[in-house]
Amino acid sequence: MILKTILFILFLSPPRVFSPDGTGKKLTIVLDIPDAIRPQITTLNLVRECSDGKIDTLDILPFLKAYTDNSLSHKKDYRYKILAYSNGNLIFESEWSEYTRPTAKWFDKDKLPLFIAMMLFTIIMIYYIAQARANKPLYLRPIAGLEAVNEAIGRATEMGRPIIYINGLTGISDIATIAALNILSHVTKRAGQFETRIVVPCYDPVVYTIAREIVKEAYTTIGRPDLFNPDDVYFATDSQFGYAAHVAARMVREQSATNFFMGYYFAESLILSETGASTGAIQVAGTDSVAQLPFFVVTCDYTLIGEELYAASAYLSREPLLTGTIKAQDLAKLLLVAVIVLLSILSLFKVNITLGLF
Amino acid sequence: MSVRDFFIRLSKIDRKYIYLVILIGLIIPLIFPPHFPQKMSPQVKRVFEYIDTLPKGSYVILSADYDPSVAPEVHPMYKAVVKHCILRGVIPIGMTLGVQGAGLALDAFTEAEKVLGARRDTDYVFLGYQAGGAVVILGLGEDIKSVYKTDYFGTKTTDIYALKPVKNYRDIALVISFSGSAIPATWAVYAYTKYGVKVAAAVTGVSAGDFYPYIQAGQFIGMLAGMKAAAEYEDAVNRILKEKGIGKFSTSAIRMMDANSIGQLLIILFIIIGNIGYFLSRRRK
Amino acid sequence: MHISTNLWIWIQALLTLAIFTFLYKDNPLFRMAEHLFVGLATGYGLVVVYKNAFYPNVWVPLFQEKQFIFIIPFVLGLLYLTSAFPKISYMIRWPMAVLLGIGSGLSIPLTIQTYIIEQSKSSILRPPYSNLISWINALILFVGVVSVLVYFYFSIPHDRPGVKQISKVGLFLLMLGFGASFGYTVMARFSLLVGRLDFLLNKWLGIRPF
Amino acid sequence: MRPLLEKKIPLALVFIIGIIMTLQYFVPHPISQTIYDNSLMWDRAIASMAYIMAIVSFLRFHSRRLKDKNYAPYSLVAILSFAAMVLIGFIGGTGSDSLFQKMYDNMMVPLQATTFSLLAFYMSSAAYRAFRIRGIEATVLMITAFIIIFGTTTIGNYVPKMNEIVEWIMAVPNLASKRGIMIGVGLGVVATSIKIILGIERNWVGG
Repeated sequence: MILKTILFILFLSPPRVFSPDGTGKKLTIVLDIPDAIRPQITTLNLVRECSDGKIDTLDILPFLKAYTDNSLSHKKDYRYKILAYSNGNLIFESEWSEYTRPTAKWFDKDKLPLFIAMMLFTIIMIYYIAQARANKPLYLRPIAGLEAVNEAIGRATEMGRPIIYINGLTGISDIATIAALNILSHVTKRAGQFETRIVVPCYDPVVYTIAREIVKEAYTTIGRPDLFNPDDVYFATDSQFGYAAHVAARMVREQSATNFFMGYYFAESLILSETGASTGAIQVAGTDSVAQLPFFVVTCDYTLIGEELYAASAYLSREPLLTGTIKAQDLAKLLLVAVIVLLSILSLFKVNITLGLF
Repeated sequence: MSVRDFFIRLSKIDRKYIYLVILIGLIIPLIFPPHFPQKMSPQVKRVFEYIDTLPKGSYVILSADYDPSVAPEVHPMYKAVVKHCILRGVIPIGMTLGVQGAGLALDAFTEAEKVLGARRDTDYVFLGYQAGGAVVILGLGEDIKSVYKTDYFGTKTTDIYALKPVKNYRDIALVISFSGSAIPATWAVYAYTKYGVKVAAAVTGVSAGDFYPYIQAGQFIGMLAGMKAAAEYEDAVNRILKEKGIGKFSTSAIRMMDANSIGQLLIILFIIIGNIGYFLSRRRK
Repeated sequence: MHISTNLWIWIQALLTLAIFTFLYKDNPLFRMAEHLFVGLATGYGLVVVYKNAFYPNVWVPLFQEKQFIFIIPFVLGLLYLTSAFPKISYMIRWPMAVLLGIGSGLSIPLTIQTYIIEQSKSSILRPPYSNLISWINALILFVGVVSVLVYFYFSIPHDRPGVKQISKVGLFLLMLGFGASFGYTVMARFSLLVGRLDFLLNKWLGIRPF
Repeated sequence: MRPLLEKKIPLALVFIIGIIMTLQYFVPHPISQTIYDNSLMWDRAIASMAYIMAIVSFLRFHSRRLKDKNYAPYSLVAILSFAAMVLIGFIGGTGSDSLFQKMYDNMMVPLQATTFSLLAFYMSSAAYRAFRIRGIEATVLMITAFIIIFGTTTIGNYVPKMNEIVEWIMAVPNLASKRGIMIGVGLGVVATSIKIILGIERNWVGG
């Protein structure tokens, strides 16, 4: 028995080790074990020796053909050898590999096309912003939902009842929330001119602090800092349905004349908008949440769909710098359509090219 | 009041009456179940018939990748599929990629022991939870017993009688991933695309919409979607129980789905009534 | 009928009923439940934020591990408190600026990749398709995506010939998609309601189905 | 001095941090990874401290209402339940057998689930009111919803090809519309992010 095991120990060439990416943390070890031996292996160990002398033994799954060692340092070298056991007996041992260092790179070549696309879009944007600075007037097609914003504010003024404004249920890292906060600024300025009250219950603590700042600033800009009431921009709660229950109840109790739902929403969207519809409020929604759009479209008077939410700030302010970027978005859309159509036509003629990202 | 006026008034009815109708419409079938005759939808049928026609002694992996929050929809499916396998002599291998799935899956196997007298490690195997997600899925394609060194109860997998002939996906007839999230897609990509094992999904109604493109692409052999599929599967298993004279039917999903269907049909009725009223009032003008 | 004798089940049942009363109208019972809900949830949120966010990301690195670089986020966080002092309340913009910078910076490459590139890429026609139906489906996806994009075109009048028709197709598809999502969600939402009613009838009142 | 502190420093911070965070995506070097990990920690750290402001706001909102006869008892409930949850959580711990967890399971979960389930009612009334044959778009929306609602009932299975129609609508035209929306949203998100980093969109510092 002992003799048999000893005979089975094979000394083979060292494992191949290479650096799989530029993170400087990983090394991939190729486990070239003869197929004849594979099925007998019950335990497979990889011994790692670091250039600082530290030796570790890694227990890995016996069938692996390659193993990627994580969390290494790009300032040290490593070498490996393979040990394979069958029921506790060593049956295979390789020589040490060469010392290898995980390479740390400053640019990921695989992401180059993405980088070019990003730069292209940025340049287009800067170009159109410069054009806007030169005061070239831009045509913008009317968006019903945005023309309705002023009408909706006017209604609240006429009826002498408040506006409720919701910034969505995501945090500040979600760009939809930022778009919502920009619209809040316009709505507050406009409502402030007519001394119409605007109530902003908040869901996210950070969004609350920013919303408060924005409303305060908006009132200051129109010269009415006295209109700011800290109790009207407040943190309600950060539980999804607790918030929905609170806002729905508030709509019913205040009989708000106008409700705005901007930003990103989840399942609570319909609780908010259907309650609002039941009080007879005029409602304007704007979201990029694909799953919740249908409910707003059905229950609100006007809905900004997806990209329209992001265009809203530019539309409402009519500031040339902001409208300039809309032109950039349009050009990007045109380019995308061109790429989709062109590559489709080419592949109809059996020409399959891959255009970097596509 | 003419019929026309009736419909016009009905189309402007206060929403409270709608809520009342819905409430009554759901409570009554929950107390007095109507037992709508079930007819299997094609996706469910594909999964059911596939298992139904497997030779005795085949292996099926049932991965309980769900948690209690989606249990009302998904758990009845898991229980029904476990029973179906055991009734047909197919050996289910239970496992989970999420910690919370272990307790739920165990519940299904315990029920199968009680109702069908299934024996652990002979008629079924329960491996339990293994951390790693996609890595586990890939590992099973190479060697199940080295990914799971022991089963849920601590028995060495190499000692489990039922697992003797099983090495990896080549010995598995089907994998079903039960989930309320995107995990079935991970199974499709790693287990089906890489190893060619047949995969099916059992998911909640809400998430089902995301999986239709996978079905169109043939990456799942079928899909159990939402309460409706749970009811259909439960009913089909009940029929086998009846054939074999075992009895002990379970009806939790069927009962809930009957109420569900009535609610949905009420909405349809509302839409029709609303449109009749709207149409009539427009004509008057 | 076997009415539950478990106190927690009773509490659950009463809270469930209190919320349902809002469907009839706003009333004291609902107000009570709503304020209880908001209070509990905010308290829960504070405990969770402290244990899962403040403790591991501020307390441990700064006060236990003495990584003094974490003074910066700590001080930035403290600047939120300046909003109580009108004279320096503008300093609240500094932590806001850091969060906005992190949020928008992270989103740019990720959004280009997952929203723009991936979605456009999968809309390109890539024959051969195995049968007529897959051909038609691919064509619908192709035409659909292009027409919806035209619908979102802001800087040309939509009454121009060509543009008008294509954007109409886009709008038509949007509505179709909305109808589909709405309809598909109905089943799932009814499941939730049936679940609640089943809890009341079965677990609380102990009514077994006949 | 004030414009510097009020506007220029915040705008400079957004600009610098925004560009660093964008570029780190393209840099695999460990330094980039460290920046990424740390920024996420900082983000959570700063956001967690905003919670103090949120709690102050919450308590002020409800304590002011204690003087209002209509709201006093309810706002008192809100304050007391808040205090109870906080005390129980910090004193009794948050383990799986704790009172904190029991309160969550037996009070918050049913409140959440019930509020969520109100959606079934709201869907019914919304469908009743809005699904009318009114212009081509509304009609398309209504008919699609109608088919899908019917197709997902038990009875829908008895109509030939119903399930295939539902699947097809979900997988083809529905997917096309979603993709179109997502591409547009993507452009909007990127454009807005760039505008914020470049300081063109500056409502948050007062325009």
